[in-house]
Amino acid sequence: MLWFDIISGIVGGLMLILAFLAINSKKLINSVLLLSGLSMLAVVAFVMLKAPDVAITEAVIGSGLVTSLFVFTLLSTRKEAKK
Amino acid sequence: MIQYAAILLFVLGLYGIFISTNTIKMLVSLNILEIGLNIFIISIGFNYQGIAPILSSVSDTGLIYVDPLPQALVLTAIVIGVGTTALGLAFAKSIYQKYQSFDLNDMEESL
Amino acid sequence: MANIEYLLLFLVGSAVISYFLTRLNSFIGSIFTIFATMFVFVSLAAYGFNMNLDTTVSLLPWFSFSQTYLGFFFVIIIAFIYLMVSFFHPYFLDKYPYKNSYNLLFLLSLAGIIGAFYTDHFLQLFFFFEMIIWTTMFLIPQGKSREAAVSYFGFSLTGSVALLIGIFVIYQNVGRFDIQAGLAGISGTTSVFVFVLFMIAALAKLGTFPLHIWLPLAHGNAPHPFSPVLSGALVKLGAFIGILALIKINPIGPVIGAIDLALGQYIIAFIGSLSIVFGTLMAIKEDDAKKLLAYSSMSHGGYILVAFSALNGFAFAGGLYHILAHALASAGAFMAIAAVARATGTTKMKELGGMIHKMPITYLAYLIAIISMAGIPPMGGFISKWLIFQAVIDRGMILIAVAVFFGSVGSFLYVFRPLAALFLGQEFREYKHVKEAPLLMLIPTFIIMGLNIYTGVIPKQIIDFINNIIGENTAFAPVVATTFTVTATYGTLNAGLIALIFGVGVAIAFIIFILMKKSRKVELMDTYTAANFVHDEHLLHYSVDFYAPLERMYEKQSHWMKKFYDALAHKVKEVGKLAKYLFMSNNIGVTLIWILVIIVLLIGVVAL
Amino acid sequence: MKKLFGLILFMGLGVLIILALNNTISFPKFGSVDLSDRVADAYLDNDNVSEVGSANIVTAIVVGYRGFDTLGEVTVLFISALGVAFLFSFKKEKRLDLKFKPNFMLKHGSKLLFGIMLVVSLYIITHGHLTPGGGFPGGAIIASGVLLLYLADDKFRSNIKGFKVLEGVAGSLFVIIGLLGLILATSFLENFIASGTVGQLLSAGIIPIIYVLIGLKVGSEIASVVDNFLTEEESA
Amino acid sequence: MSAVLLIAIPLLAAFISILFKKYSIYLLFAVTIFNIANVFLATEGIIIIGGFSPPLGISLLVDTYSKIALLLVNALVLVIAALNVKAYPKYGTILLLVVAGLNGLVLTNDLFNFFVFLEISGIAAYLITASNKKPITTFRYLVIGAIGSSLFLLGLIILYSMFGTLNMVDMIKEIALNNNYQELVLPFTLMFIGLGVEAKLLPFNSWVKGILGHSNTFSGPMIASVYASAMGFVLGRFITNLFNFEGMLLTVVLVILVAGIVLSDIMAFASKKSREILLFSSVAQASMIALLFVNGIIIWAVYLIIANALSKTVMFMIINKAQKDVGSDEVKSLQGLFANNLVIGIIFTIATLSVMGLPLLVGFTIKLNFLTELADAGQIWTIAFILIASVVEGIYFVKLLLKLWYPEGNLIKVNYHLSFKLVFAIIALALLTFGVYQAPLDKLDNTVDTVMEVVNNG
Repeated sequence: MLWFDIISGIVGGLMLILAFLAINSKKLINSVLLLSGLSMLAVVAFVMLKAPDVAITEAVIGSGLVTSLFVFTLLSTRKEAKK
Repeated sequence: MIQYAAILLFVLGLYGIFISTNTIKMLVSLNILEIGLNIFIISIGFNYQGIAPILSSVSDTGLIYVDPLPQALVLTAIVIGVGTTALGLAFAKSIYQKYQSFDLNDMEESL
Repeated sequence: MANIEYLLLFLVGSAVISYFLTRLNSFIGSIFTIFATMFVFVSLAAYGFNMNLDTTVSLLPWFSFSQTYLGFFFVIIIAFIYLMVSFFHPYFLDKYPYKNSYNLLFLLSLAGIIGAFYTDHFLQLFFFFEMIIWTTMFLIPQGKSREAAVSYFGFSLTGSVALLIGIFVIYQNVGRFDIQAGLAGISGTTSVFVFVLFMIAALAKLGTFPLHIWLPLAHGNAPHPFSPVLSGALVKLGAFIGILALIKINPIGPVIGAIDLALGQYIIAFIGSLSIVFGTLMAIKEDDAKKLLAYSSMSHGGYILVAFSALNGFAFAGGLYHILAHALASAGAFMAIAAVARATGTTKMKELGGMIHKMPITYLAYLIAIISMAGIPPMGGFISKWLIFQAVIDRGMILIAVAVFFGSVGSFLYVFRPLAALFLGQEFREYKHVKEAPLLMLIPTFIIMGLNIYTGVIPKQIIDFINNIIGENTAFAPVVATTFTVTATYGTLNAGLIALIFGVGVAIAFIIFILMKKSRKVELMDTYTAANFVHDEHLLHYSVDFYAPLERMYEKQSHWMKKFYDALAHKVKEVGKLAKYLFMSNNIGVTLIWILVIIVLLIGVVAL
Repeated sequence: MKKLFGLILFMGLGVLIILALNNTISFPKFGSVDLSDRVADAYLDNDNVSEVGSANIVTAIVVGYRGFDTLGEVTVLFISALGVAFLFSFKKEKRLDLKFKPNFMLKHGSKLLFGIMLVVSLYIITHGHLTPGGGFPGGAIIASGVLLLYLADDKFRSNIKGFKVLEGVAGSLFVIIGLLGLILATSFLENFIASGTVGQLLSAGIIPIIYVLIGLKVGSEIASVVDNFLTEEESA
Repeated sequence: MSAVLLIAIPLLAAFISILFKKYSIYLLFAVTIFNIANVFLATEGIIIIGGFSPPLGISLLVDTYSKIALLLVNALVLVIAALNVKAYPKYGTILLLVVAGLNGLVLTNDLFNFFVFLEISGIAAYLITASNKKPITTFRYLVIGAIGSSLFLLGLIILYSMFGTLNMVDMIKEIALNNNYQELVLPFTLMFIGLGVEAKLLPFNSWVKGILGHSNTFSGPMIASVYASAMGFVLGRFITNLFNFEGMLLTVVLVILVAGIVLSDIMAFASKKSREILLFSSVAQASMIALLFVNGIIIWAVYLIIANALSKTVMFMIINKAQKDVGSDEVKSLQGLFANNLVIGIIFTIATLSVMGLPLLVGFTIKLNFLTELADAGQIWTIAFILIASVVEGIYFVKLLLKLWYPEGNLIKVNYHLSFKLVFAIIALALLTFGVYQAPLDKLDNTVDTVMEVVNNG
């Protein structure tokens, strides 16, 4: 129980830091990547919370697909931004 | 601990939406908010002694499981979140095509 | 068909028919309107005087009616004005943008009026009030100005909303909407509250002092045949509510010892007298004849308020008499001006003159109307004002008496200005081809002329009917009257005798005028001053800048009330803009802050 | 300034919510949840488990007890895919140019990988009622495979029409199975196939069937979303 | 017939319709007509889904209240879609999903299922408002809507962890057993805000201005009447059965709602654009509806929803069509709109007067009746505020009407299709008829005196 609390505290703290950085980062792409990292940490949290189904889904959908959608959006506008 | 972190993630998401004027940032914040919410939902079903709600055989008795219902709800919520995010990104992209920017402050006639 | 319900249905039905007839031909539609109005008036007159109207309800289950002398007094006056005015419709409607709906709305508003005075249920009273408001609200903008309609609607709505709040306060305390029981059932603070609300309604409808802005706007800009209705008939709704508040509710407040009158009534009397003074002062400087008469309506509204707040049999009778007299007088005056306006297209005094040569009958009608309005014998206005004076002096209300006398003197100053400007003086060239009003329009002119004189000469029947109202609603002693006389505290007024003397005087003057007629018609430009030729005919017109010194005196002060309401509207708009900024921001953050505030408020205060 | 102010404000809100939750007696403390007074207790009941026939209780809930939610969820994804397609419907469209040259290995390796992913996803989907996973992750893996193909080849364009058909058919079949439940049994989405033995592949009645449909639908929907994000208006 | 078909059939049709895109709109007509028929045939009570008894599985709840809501929503969607079939033909599939989503919202008896349907209808609404061609406003709507539904989800999860059930009827019973309102303030606040966002209650509704302020003949009536009425019904169900506001929460909610009415009317008063006037008026109406539910005046709230939906459909369609043809929605540039369109003008006037609550129209009956009931409940200050707001409302509507009737300068030309006139005339006639003839309303009165009959029965 103690170990659980310690680890979950670390994970939770890391998540908060990542979230704060994602919100405050200057570059959009960094923000998106930090979100992806946050999502990965969430997967860890889900596993710790004994939710394997959710963890798998979050891993595939949350951190994989959502991130790629964000990236594609940024990519598709990148060259126009250069103009 | 993780439950508090979840709630704080939720309000951090709100904070992110509050301070950002950028559509992508808003959607990132929205995702943070949803992750926080999802963890919170799972956390209300958690038990220190519990195991994941998958039976190895019917005869298993006396085991404590974590609440499976919140997990099912989160499964749904994640997919719904993806739907919203995808649509939001699509709108962000069409805003970009119209105004050449993601920043809502750049758009004079944004009303 | 002496059932109120049938009368209402008849009016609604004929309103619809008149719409289609007017669509076909405005003349036919208007003639139909005359007959419909006449039918209603005759049915009311035939059965109503003896309280013989059938009040049972079979087709409109939501409604219930009862008849009172008080209600009938108002209904018959207003229906009469409607009838008289309807004679004007055939000659005016073609000018209006939505002439088809004119007759429709006219008849519907009459239905509203009949309902309002016959109902015995507060909510129905409100129903009919609102119905009158919105039907007439659509009639007014057919005239000159849309702003006028908005202003009229705004003040009327304020009044009826105040009325409705009052109604609900009564309902909360008494538990029913019955008018008689409701008014009788409240007491103490509640009654003060209701009194205030009802008085707001009354002041707004009557167009008296603090809520008078709409009056000149609406009267001045309404379609010409509608101004008489507005001034002669519709403002009297306010008087009705005023009676309910002042006489029936009559809240017990601190009593002013010297005059033995409750504070509430005294305040209303004071407001009434302010209204008299203001109306008079504003009317004096007004150039538009219709607006001038509107201000005079305002000051007459003040008389009515003073009369009912004096809480005295003579004053009460005087007030009711004044309602009748003023309805006739102002209808007559407005109708005369409408006839002139129809012929010339304007109501501005400086653009008119010499109409007496073209429209002598109209001139006479106007003359008689303003004599009554100014309270000069032998017209109805004299008797009513005489009664009111008696009561005011009897009560010892010095301040108010001063105002009342001031108003009386003041009305001499203003009512003859249109007379002089419109009818007397030199003719304008552009009105050479003007003719007297057509016969159909002269009929009501004659009738009203006759009634104006009748009310001033033979008060007996009217006073008798008023005594019925006194007996029905108050504990005051009835007013003693014989065929030609009325008796009050300080003596007896012999209206017949005065009329006789007056008539003889006029006759002598007329004979002298006929015998010694030596006047010569002079062209407008056929004159010169200080050896200079006159180049601008308008400047010489003697109604222009008539009270220039007076005008200069209160030029600056005159519009402060209007400014106040404009500022109010502006403030409301600013609040709206602020609210838009605070709630409807384009920034999502603002919404988030609101969500946060509410959660914090609730959790912080309640949950923790 | 606004940032600091906002941070304090919203963190305050978070702390307040936490405090309020701690103050709420009925709200169970973290980690010591008692399932006995929750609906979830019944889901873990042996009789119910054998009636539904799914060893993975989460799957039993997602597809069985709360199958209607899942239908709604699929609909959400469907409508957002529809919306994305709607917003990106240009007159002339072309692939988004990713500006890198894929080499031979990548081109063909990715196809191989796609095959493996397809197999994995099929496994995950069909074993949804036994092991963690199921339709959503499985479908998402299919979509990821498609995504891989997109990334590996600049010229690659999938057949959107095919996805549309798959999407429509899978969705319709889902509803039709539900309606069959209404007709053959008593209520919408009710199981009308024998549940079988818990723990076996061919068990749990309609749950695997529905999960396959969900997998296909989710996969095709996400794939079409990806495709839409990777197209842009052709500048003439 | 089972009420579940009201949701399942539109969904099935939606899935099929993407295979036959061209016919989707006709599919929509068929489905809504089928639904309307189905509403009359559907059995009342708890409808089980998946064969699991209520606390376990999801169930639907059918009663008179939800039937009225279903009828209104489906009929309005049918009418609005039919009138827009030429201008906006591509929305068949989305409208099918709207129908499914809103029917689900009204019918469901499960809190999380409600959330799912909230998302379906929400996303459908974002797509509908995409037809405004103002992606920024839609984006804002999306973000605020997502926040709102997240708050709702947070609230319902807290409720679940407290009471261990998601079934609404079950939840209500559990809450009654618990009998500690203090604890419920947090979840109820969150859920109320979540619903308030969608139901456009005042401080949570900043999206409305952008969305309805740029709406067209399709999105305007869809959001302002279809969504507004569905959310009104749903809010009513939540407020009267689940929330049962008490104490401080009640006070705050009342203040929010009354402030919503007054401020929205004042905002409308300050607006110069016709669409803004209409949208602020519908915000005020939404607050009014919620206020009535909070005070337990169910029947008149239901009538108010219906009357508001009908009149707002007409008003938004007329104004938005004019805006489209003229190119501006400033009241100034629409002056004299009705000079050439008498019929449309009369219909618009009737609808406006009904909203203002003037006699002979159904709005008056509703207003007077609910005011009476408020007086019965001792809410004299609420009455005063409502009425003061109604003065402001009256003035801005009259200003608008007069401007639209009386031309200034050039006459503007707007052509309304005959079908518009026909449908609107029927609606206006209904407003007029029920204003005068109230017997059918009284009859309904007896059947909808409780929002959730099942709860009260056992």
